[in-house]
Amino acid sequence: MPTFKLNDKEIPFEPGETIIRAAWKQGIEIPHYCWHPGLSVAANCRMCLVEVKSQRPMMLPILKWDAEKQDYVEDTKPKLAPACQQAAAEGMEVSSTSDQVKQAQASVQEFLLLNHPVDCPICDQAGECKLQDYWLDHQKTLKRKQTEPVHKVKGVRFGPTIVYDGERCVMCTRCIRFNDEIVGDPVLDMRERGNTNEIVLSPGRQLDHKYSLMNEHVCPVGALTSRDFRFKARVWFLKAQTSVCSGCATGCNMFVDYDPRDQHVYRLRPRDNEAVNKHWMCDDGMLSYHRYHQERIVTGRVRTNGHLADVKIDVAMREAAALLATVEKSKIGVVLSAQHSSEDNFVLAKLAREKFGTDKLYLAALPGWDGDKILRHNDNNPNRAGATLAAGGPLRTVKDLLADVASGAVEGVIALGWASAEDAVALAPLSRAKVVVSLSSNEGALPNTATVVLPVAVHVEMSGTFVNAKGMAQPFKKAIQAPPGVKSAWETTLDLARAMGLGIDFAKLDDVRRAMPANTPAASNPGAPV
Amino acid sequence: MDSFLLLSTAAKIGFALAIIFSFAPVLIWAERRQSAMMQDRVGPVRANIKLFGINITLFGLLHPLADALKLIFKEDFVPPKADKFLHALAPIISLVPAISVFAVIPFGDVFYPELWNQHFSMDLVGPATRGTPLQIASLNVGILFIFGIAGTGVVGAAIAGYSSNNKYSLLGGIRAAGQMVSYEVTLGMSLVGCFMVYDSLLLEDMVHWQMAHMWGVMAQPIAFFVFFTAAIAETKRIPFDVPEGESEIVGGYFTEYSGMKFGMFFMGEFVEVVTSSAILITLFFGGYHMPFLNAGGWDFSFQAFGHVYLENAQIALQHWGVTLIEVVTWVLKLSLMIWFQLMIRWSLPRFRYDQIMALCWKVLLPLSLLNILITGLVIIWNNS
Amino acid sequence: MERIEEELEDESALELPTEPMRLNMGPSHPAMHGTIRMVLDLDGEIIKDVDIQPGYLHRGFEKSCERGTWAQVYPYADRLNYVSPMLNNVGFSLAVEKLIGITVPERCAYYRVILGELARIADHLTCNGAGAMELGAFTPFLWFLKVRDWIWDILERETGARMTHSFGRIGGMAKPPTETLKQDVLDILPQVEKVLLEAEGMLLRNRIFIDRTQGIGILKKDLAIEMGVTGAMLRSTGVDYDVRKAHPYSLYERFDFEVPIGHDGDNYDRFLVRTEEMRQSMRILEQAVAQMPDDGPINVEDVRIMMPPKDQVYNTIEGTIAHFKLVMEGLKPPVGEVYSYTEAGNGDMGFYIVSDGSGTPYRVRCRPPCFINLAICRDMLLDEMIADIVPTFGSVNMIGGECDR
Amino acid sequence: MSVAVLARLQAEFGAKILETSSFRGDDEAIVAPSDWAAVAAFLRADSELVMDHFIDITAIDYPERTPQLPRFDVVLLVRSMSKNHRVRLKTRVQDGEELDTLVPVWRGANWTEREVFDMFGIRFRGHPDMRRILLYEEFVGYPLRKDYPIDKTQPLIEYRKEDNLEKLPPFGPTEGQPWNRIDWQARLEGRDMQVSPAIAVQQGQKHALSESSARAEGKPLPDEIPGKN
Amino acid sequence: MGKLVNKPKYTMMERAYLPEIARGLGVSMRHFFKNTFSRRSKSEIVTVNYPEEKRIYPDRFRGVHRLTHRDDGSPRCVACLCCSTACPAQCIHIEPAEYDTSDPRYGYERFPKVFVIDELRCIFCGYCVEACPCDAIRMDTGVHVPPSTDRAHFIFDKEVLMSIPGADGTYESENPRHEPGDPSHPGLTRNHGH
Amino acid sequence: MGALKTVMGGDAGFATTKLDALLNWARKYSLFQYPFATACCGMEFFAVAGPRYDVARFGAEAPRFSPRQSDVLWVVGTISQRQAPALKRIYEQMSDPKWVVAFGTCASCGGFYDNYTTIPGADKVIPVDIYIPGCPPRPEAVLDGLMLLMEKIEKGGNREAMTVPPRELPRLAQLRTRADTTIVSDHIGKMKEDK
Repeated sequence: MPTFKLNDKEIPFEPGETIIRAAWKQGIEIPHYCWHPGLSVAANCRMCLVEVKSQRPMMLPILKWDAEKQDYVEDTKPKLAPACQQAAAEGMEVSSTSDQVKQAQASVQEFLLLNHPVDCPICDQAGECKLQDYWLDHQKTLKRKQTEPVHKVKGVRFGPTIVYDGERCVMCTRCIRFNDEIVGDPVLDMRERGNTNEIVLSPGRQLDHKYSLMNEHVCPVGALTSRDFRFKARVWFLKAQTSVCSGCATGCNMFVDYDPRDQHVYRLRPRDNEAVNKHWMCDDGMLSYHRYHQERIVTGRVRTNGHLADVKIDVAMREAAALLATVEKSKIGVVLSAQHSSEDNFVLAKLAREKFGTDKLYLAALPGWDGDKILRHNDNNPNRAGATLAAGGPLRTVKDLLADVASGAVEGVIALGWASAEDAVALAPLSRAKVVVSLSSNEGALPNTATVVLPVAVHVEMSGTFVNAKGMAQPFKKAIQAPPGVKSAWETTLDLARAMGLGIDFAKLDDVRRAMPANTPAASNPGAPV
Repeated sequence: MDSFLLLSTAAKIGFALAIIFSFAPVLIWAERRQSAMMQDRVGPVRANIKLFGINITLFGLLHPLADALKLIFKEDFVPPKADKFLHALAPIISLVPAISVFAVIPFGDVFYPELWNQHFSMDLVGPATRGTPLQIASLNVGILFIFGIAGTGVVGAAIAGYSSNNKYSLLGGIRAAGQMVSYEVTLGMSLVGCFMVYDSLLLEDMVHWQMAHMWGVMAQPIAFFVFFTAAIAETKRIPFDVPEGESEIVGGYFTEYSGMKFGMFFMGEFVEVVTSSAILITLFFGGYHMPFLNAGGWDFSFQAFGHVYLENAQIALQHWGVTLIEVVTWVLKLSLMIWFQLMIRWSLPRFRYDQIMALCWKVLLPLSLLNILITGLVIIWNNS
Repeated sequence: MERIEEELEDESALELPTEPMRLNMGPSHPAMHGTIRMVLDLDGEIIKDVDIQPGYLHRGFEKSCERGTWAQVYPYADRLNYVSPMLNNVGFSLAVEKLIGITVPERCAYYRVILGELARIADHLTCNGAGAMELGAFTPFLWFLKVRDWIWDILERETGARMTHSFGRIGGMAKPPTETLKQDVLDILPQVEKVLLEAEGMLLRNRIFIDRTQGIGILKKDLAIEMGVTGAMLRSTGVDYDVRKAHPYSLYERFDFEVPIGHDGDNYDRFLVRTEEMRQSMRILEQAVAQMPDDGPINVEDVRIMMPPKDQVYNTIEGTIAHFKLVMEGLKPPVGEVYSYTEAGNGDMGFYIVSDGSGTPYRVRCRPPCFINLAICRDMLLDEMIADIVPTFGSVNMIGGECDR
Repeated sequence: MSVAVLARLQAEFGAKILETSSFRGDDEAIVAPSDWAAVAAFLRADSELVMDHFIDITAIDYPERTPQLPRFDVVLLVRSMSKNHRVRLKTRVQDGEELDTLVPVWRGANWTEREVFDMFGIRFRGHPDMRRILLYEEFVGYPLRKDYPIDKTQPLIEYRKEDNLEKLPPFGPTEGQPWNRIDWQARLEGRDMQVSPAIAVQQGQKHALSESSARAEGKPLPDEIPGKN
Repeated sequence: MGKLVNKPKYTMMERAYLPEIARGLGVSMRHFFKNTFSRRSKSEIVTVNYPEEKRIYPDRFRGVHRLTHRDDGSPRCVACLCCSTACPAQCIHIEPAEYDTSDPRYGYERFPKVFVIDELRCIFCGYCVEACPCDAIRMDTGVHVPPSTDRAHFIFDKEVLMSIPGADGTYESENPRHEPGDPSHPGLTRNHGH
Repeated sequence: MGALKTVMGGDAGFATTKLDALLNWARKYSLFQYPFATACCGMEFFAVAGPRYDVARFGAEAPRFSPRQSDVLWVVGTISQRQAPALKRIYEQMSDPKWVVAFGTCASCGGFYDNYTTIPGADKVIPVDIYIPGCPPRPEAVLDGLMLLMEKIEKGGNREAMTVPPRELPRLAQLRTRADTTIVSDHIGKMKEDK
């Protein structure tokens, strides 16, 4: 592979790659605003200027301030090149830290801050703002300009999710390019020039496509902010955990940003993975975190006199075990969930097959949504493949279960998850079963029809694996603590088995993973470092 | 027993107790206020009672009252492994003797109630005139009684230290016993010179001698210093407070005492200050003697270089007036002496235990012996 | 004066064999400053063995420093030697400045000297006063407290708090000197001198005091050096070592002052050395007040180190960014480790700081002078009497916050 | 300042002095644990160095650099009273490895070595009195190790059981967590990550979260997995 | 070489106890008489008869916190959480929230829905004041936090903090920013929606 | 007191009430203190006892280093886990009636020493009557606390909580500073006549 030298370090590159991309691949960051690895090159921020050392550099005449003479003197300086546009060449010597470059970076940064409002206290970007970072790295001076900054529009609602602040904008056009190139919906554009330059919506449009929240993340500064995340938390308090989106079968890689103090997830962000989602995520996926905190089931529930009453978890557990004991084991139907991790499903399936001796396994899944060609998969269940894989055989549907219940073949049901394609009305026949034990994290049709409900953790509260539609097993890690007393579904299953006097011994997650079929990918693919 | 004796004795006892029990709290107040003044601060002033809408603070005099009231009702704690009987006995032993010493201290000359509004002269005292010495008991062993009784105070401290079942208390008790026994000897020896000069063991005779000649402090300066030092040591106050030694052995022998028992120790200490001051002024500062005052009234004439000056400067006073002046003089002297003791207490650091003993046996005792020798020589010289 | 027991030496054979008494002093004992426990083996009142146990005020200083920013160390540093917090402030500032490689403007250095020396006077006043108090002389102690309060008044006017100032900053001070500072300092000095004289009049030549302190708790010179003793304790043995002279920092080379040293290293010497140090501090103060420029910058003008001026924060984005960077992430010194040492109230107070280049200290080790001074206390106490613990321990000036950290 | 301490040491011990540096004027030499006592004794005894003034012994914990390097740095600081120079001697020891005591060289090392033992659990061979010094005997663990959680208390006596003794609402029991800027346990388990790129970098998470990390994760599985939809 | 301290020789004067004791007594007696018998102005008594007499705390004194007001009486604070970040004692708890949709500041600024300081936990280091980029929190009240009998009494919420004026009796701050209608704050006067 | 109450005619008896009032008055002005001084606050505790603030004015100057004789336990400074048993023991050794004042932040709630070795507040181990905030509290605050304790004693009841709503506290503080009090300056200030 050919190489070039960046700051005396050999950088390999593929022919045709730009300097900045080759450096980025090596984990070296050349300061930039407008360049984005997933977008086309605009080269308008001029932050990435580097000095390309060649035998005969192009020298530009300049006037330089001479402190001794107290006057400007004529001088020359080499012309700098934007690293985002300059293709790398074999043997090229590039410097991003020479005096000339430093001066250029400082000047660009100062220009970008000329009209910036004093908004850090009220700006959500503070803490992860490139303007702040680069100021510290490259400018380091206080303001020289004495005059009033130019004012522009503030707080413009671009759509249901995004608000635009013209004063904070550095006109990098990343958002415009993102909408054009990735989404294919040219809803944003730029108007005017110079000081009055601003981002505008296409006439009559709103920023309302399915990837609008990505605009916040492509924006390097605080110009585009999310209405969902707005004013809720400060990013320097948040910790991140690598995880996988549970929104659909694509399995976008993401970060879970949570506050460790209150164990609350505040947002989900895309995590770069060229093989799955590149740099992007859809709105629905990013907003799916609301489910972690809303409509949660945190207590046990037992149906008495027709309605579900909250009880302590261990009470519900005992009740469930007692009720299940009244049912002939072979007549217990077990519903796996396409929303739950492979481990959850595996343990439940193992319980059914080995301890109940039943093969009445069903799969509950959401009915699917409107997918597209970008990221969204038609199947909005994250782990249909994994659940099937973990069950070790084909699974029947909930409809089949209803039929079995009606026929009396199934008298007891253990159902995992809240999601099913059927609504409450459709599930009503389920109540004819003697006992329906639901292991569910959230409210839903399935737990509502149950005799006993046992709460379980959502996927950010545990470590596990999702297998996406492409068959990639992607592990995710625990981010926040589950509500007190609530355990993950596989642990709850074990507890239930124990309460029924059936022993399945798994002490920790690794045991489960080891016990999973050897060709089940999760065990062989513990998460690569991020 | 005749009623006069009964009545007068009762009155005198009343007076003495009044002095003690008013002085002790006042002394506590004085100590606190006086130390405050020395230390550039104000001291306790805020205790007040609201009477008829007026806040009465009495310059903080109510604080000791509050202390006493509080201590009476404070929980009385006896350490579980302590000797209960001795534990309870100790504070009594240390307080009562200190009070009873007062029995022999004269606070005025003989008072004749029948002559109370006359100009007094010895001629008037007929055989029928009943007089009463202003002194509860005129014991013929006088000063020895003081030594005997006051010495039992040590037992209190020692018992307290022993019975508390606490190592600090034990150390304090041992220190107290050692120190007080040693200083008892010095105390006695220092006074031998006085006996020789005064030629009596009766305290009233001593006062009379001083009235006739000169104050003991001039006749026996060495004895005074030794006695004064020893008296402070006897009261266990700074610089001799090693038995309590707050910064070393916490509270010394009364570490384990609380409530009123502690209050009795606390009080006993101040009573001892009062009694030791009373003895001091009796022995060395002419007791109730006021210069230029005799039984008939003021007499400012004095003799020097063979001449008598101010021969006619005499003011006759009635008997009650003279007696009153004597008693007031005595109280004033007592106060001054106490004040001086307090000054010392707040100005000096404390000795170490062995230094105290060394001071006693190596300095004070030889000094008092020396004093006896000198006194003897002087007396022989005078007599010859 | 010898002890009685020594006289009895010849007759000791006559005495019955006795078991030594074991006595626990502390941690809550009036002479133990609340934080030391001594287990004494006593023969009568003679100390035969002593096990000194510190740690009752261990507050996790070093661990706590590892969880905040560099600036958040100051409140903890304040509470190390809480008798002279300003000296800790200065010491820590100098350490981080050494790590970064900056020096503060001259005016700031003078300001630090003035506040630091005031703190030193307050420190020694407290130590000597408490020492006298523990010997029973209560009155001089209260006079010292009176003057100390006036010194604290000055410090409060300058810093906003009486004793835990949190006033030092990396690269300067939190606020510039007030206009009245110089006059305040000049006003206080005669008062200090007056009280010193009065206390000396009461104590120094008083035989009781002399007996209690001279020849007690003697510290040998060589042993002291080997044990790492510093400060007034080391100087009392006759060693001429003062960080301010030996390794001048913060403009101390500009002042004309002397290092008081003692004769024998006993308690009396330590009392005298501290008294004399106060006098020298007053000399330094007079010179510093005279030399300190009235205007000029107080802080280094590097916004990566010092917070920008408030009007810049309120009005310009650059100021706000600088402010936010310092608040969110804190100051980031370069990777490395330095040991920086200053003369604090009790001696050579060193900060050994390790930076991994982040805004959080990797390790902050405080070399506590009185912890090391206390280690030698056992040698000073053996074969003394119980009562001698008080002046000896008092003159070591063990400060719990610094000793146990 | 007449003698260059490091040069003198290198002249005497040669390759036994593993590294030297003089960052900001602080002379530092690193030796192997086996040479620790010998070099220290030389510092004290040598007529040109005469490091007679003991200053300090302490340690630093670097859990992340294992196993490339031993976990702990033990640091000795000494000074010469007559020559007025200082040196910092360092050695690196593994967890559980014993180090020779320096008490015979400087008696002052007694308490400081005890403190190092107390705080880091590094034992000193030949130390006369290797007890805990600042903490109590009942304490389990060594608090200044990075993996000891700062708020893990080990009370000697039971707390009272009454209301309102905990932090009052809205202050939760975990208040203070974010300020604990580096959660060392999490970091050693590889999961302490800050959202803010700048803060992440300052915590040593180099580029962990910035958009420039393009590590692919998860790989497509073979098609012949049974049961695949 | 250092200066050898002047250690007194053990002379007869010291040996005899009395002269030096007398001198010491003299010093304390001087204090006693001066303080007891001279007028207050001449005496050396320095006691402040608190609470009847008080000393004014210096300007820089760090007392109980307060939250400054805007012209309309709302808190100056924008809940940027700098103070709680800088607080070494973690005694500040803030829950930011958005203004009501009808408020002109809606969508642009946040405000502290909950702003609580645990004054018992506070160590009065002043870092919060220093960290505030809006001059919203101050400690210049010139009042110390009064003691109380219950820990709950020290939880000062927003209303309490806003009710305390500064030492000058006002609630204003020096920060010129974020006032609607202010020239430096024109964003809100534009035609926009959130 | 229980026995006395029965003797004097029950809880509501006139004599009892008067006696209680008198006793409370006495206790209020005779607070012997046990200073459990461990840390920085000890310096400020000295200052309170010192001439400037002179806690003796309230009759509370007598420090008794024997817990048996003291009425108020001042917990002055940080209480470490190692120290806690000693504190508890001392409290138990004190004889009734007794009160506890937590002096400063550390003693009240642990303050910013929120770590492996400190107790978050003395009240984790012993009951506390008065909390004095401040790190360390100003002497004025300490005197306020002392007066509060005296008020509490006067109102009777050993452990009864006084309910002062927090929102009144700053107002209270304001009043105390500004209403009918004299503003004095210290000695140095007198000479300078500037403040």
